[in-house]
Amino acid sequence: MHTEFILAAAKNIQQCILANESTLESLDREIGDGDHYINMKRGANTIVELEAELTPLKPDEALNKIGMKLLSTIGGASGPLLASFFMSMAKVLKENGGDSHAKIAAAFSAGVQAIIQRGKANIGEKTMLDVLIPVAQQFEILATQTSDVNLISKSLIRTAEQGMLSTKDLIATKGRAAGLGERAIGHIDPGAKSCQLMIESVCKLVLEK
Amino acid sequence: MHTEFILAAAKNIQQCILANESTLESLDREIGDGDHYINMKRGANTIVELEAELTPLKPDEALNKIGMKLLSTIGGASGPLLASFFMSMAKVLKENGGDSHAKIAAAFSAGVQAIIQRGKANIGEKTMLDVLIPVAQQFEILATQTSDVNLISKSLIRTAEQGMLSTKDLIATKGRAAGLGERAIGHIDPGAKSCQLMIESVCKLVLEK
Amino acid sequence: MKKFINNVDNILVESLSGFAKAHSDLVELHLEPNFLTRANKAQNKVAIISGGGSGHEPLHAGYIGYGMLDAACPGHVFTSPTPDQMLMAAEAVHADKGVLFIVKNYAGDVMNFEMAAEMLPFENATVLTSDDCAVINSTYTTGRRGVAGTVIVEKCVGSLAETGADLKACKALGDKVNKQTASIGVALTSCTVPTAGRPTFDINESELEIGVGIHGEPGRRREAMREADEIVGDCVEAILTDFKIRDIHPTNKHEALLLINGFGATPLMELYLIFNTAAKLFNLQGFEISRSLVGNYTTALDMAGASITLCLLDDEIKQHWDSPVHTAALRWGK
Amino acid sequence: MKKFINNVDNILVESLSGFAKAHSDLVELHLEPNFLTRANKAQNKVAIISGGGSGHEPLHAGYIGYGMLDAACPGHVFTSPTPDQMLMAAEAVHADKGVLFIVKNYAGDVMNFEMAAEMLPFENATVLTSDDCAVINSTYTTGRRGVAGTVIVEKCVGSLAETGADLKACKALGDKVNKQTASIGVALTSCTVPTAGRPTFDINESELEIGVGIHGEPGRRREAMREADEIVGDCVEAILTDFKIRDIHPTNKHEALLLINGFGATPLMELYLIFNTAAKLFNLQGFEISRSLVGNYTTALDMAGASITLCLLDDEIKQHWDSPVHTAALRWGK
Ligand SMILES: Nc1ncnc2c1ncn2[C@@H]1O[C@H](COP(=O)(O)OP(=O)(O)O)[C@@H](O)[C@H]1O
Ligand SMILES: Nc1ncnc2c1ncn2[C@@H]1O[C@H](COP(=O)(O)OP(=O)(O)O)[C@@H](O)[C@H]1O
Ligand SMILES: [Mg+2]
Ligand SMILES: [Mg+2]
Ligand SMILES: [Mg+2]
Ligand SMILES: [Mg+2]
Repeated sequence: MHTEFILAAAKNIQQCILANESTLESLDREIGDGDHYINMKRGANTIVELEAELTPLKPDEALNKIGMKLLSTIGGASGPLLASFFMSMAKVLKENGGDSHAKIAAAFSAGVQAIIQRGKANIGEKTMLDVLIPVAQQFEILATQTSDVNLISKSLIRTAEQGMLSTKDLIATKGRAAGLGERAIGHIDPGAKSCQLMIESVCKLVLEK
Repeated sequence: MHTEFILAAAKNIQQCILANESTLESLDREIGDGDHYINMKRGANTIVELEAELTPLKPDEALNKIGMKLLSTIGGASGPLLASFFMSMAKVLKENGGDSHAKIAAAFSAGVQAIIQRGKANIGEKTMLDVLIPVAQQFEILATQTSDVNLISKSLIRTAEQGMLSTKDLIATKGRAAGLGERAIGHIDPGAKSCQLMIESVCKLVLEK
Repeated sequence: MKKFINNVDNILVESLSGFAKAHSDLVELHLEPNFLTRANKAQNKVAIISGGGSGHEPLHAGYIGYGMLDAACPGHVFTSPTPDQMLMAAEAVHADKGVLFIVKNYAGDVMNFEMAAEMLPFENATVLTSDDCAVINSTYTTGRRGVAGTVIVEKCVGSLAETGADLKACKALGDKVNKQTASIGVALTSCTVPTAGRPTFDINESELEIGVGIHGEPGRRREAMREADEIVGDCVEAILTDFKIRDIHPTNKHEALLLINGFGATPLMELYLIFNTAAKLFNLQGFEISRSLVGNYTTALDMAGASITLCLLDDEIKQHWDSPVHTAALRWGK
Repeated sequence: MKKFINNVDNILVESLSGFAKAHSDLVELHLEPNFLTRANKAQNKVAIISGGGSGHEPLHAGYIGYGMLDAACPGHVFTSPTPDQMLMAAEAVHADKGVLFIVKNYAGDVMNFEMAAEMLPFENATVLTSDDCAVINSTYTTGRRGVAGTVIVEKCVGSLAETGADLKACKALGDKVNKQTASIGVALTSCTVPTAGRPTFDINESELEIGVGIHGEPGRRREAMREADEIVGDCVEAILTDFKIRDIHPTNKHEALLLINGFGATPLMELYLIFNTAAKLFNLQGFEISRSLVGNYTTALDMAGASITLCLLDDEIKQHWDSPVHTAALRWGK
């Protein structure tokens, strides 16, 4: 992984978040408090504005800086979770390096583990983890089986999408929607949706190359 | 004038106010504060409920009691004005008696004078006086010229209607609508409308006999 | 109309009962005729009584207590109270130094209080508040309306009365504070009178009403909705023009009290934003905003909107504004 | 959406600036990161810090001052603040007796405060408030939300801290007050988040939402609009049931504080009417409502609606509720 790629991914993510304003906004209005889009937008904009500062950094340093910046920018539930993701991913990359798909997948998994720890949630609770956990698992498996990045990317896009869609039928047991009981059924979790969009953005960037 | 007639008139007025709910309400919403209907309704209901107490009284006593009751029931601008009307009318009736149209007309005029004094307004200021002053004048004139109560009644109904309609093109210089300047033009004054309705009710009662 | 009510005819008494229950240390409620007095009758002072239509809460009952009112007479929603209420209230609270009525300048309030004053068997005087500069006092009006500035008048007069000052002095201070005060209101939505069951006026998403009255009376003009700074700028200008028209010329660095009053449905967040801009603009005009009050103090039921009030201070007014007050809605010192 | 704003991105800073200007005797505003502290730093006491998303004004900045908070960290509208705000606020106000965070139980608030607590270089503890009994604490939830009861926790803990009590004692009192408190809210209209520009939820003229959250989160159920007494009756029952479920059994004649909190667009008149009914119903259930608070204390922007909070009193809580407090939104004694 190169810092250049991280920067390009950040821009893609930003575009994708902006393009999905009404989707993200409605989802959080339906079963949350309506601020998820603006939180994600604030985060994405801040990272893209950081380009000059990030450019000279090593990938792990850049990811750590991104995590720290998100921590003081997003707020809400998604802020500390995404920040934890990037800071933990950075830590593992720093320790093990990121010169293979397997190492990147391991770092990604470490990031997801950090979210699990911080939020004390797991799969099936109608959160972003319903996207992130399956994607992390699939990524680790594929990374040992193939070196075809296109195949990996396409597969992760599908996994993310399935995870996101799976939240629709769930009762929430973590996050703001947990207060809703049965009424949350039928609605996709906003954080799951934004994570799916971010994963898709990054994977598409890989595919475009 | 008999107390029986006063009681019948009160009932007619009550019915007429209730039947004109939306008119009175809209007029006061347009250039006032929207409570004129409910004020008039409260007043009318209270007087009708007073029937048993009023029945044994002499006409002037009944009117005085009605005035006093209205004073503590209606509130707003119309309360003290209508109360003053009835109390002054009662006073003159008591002094001069009410056994001729001329005497009743004089008492009515005294009532209107009391409104003028209390409210410091006069004709042309877009208030109930635009109905009451012409009606009082016409009543006094007709009472000396004819003893045909039907003719008097019909004429007063017309005068009241003209007075009420005349308020439409006026700028208000008294009452709540005085704050509106030009914006009051095009709207009939609610107090003028309710006075016109009351006069019509009473006159129709005379005509029905 | 969606409101927390049982029966539109009982809303006032049920609400007053709740108020009296919640503040039983401060007030006592009397029914038929309706009025509220201090829980403990004050002695040796001019009795200060106010009142008016309901729907402007906390005005006036919320200002009963040490340093402010002795009694308040609530009328029906937006309808002035009747003279019997004032008479009974005066009877209950007067303490041989006379009664001062503080009355907002509306035909109905003026006449009902006037009739009470005429019937009252003891010394009394009346301060008419008329701070609303939306209504320009030209030949064609009965004069300006009393709005949020009334709170400042009640606070200052109440403070002076507490010192044992006589009726004349209390009236004089009230008249002075009223003269030195100007207000203007802006509505974003209409209020809904419970008995009417529908909004008093129609206003759409892109309009605002400048100069609106606290009963939802239409104001100076209907305008296109604009950003807060522009709206506040127009209000500030209206207030300054009003002082000029009335030949009141504040000195440079004149101290002033700035009151941002919410009409009922406007969040505090917006009221403080308005305060921020208004204070800035008045500063630029050479005023020193040394006192402030931000919140819902003279409301119009559920109307969204706010009014801006500027009161020019001098040492006397400042002293009486700062002095202790202990009421349901205004409380400091002591 | 019609609001008094200039630019949705500046609303928070402009409003905070107005707040700080209007209450310069009480608070000091710090920007980037945003937090507010007492104007005069307190010594020899546990520093009490709260915070949360904005839009609930006067919560929390309105409770900074003697007898309550030392600092508040406002997030964006309905978005929890970030750890750097809490760290800087703690740095500014801690006085060597540790820091107590008072945090409403929402995933976002909890995690952001938790990260701040982990990074904080000095002793600290956290009280999580979770008084909202709309969310039944069953296996499928992260727990109840913190709503208007937070004000009672902040008041009592703030009072205790002022006596020089240590961090452990302050946390213990906070936890106790929270445990003895239950709230439930009802919405008649939705709020509108400025950045969203449209109502968070749709609700029609004949519906109400029972158990709504202070961010406009949907509640227990959507119901047909009914008369106030019935709505209040359901709320009172929900609160009593909640105490039972949590195995809290008030004694007969148990003293209690009843808080009727407006969500922002509901007139005081209606809040007092609700108080009247709620007090009556709690009395019938054997409670003695000996303390009360009625007004907009924990709002949800411009939502019409209200919440009912009952806090069971004991001598300790009573003492700390009654003790002097001197903040922008709550002030008595002293
Ligand atoms: N404990 C948790 N673990 C994982 N994800 C969570 C948790 N709590 C909330 N989330 C995620 O955060 C999203 C909401 O983010 P956002 O709207 O930005 O914050 P908030 O809920 O504070 O308004 C939810 O849709 C959910 O995916
Ligand atoms: N000074 C006055 N002299 C005569 N009539 C007046 C005066 N002021 C107001 N009115 C009448 O009172 C009517 C309004 O009555 P109402 O709505 O019951 O009271 P309020 O204006 O106090 O709400 C006006 O339409 C007008 O006809
Ligand atoms: Mg959210
Ligand atoms: Mg009217
Ligand atoms: Mg009226
Ligand atoms: Mg949020």
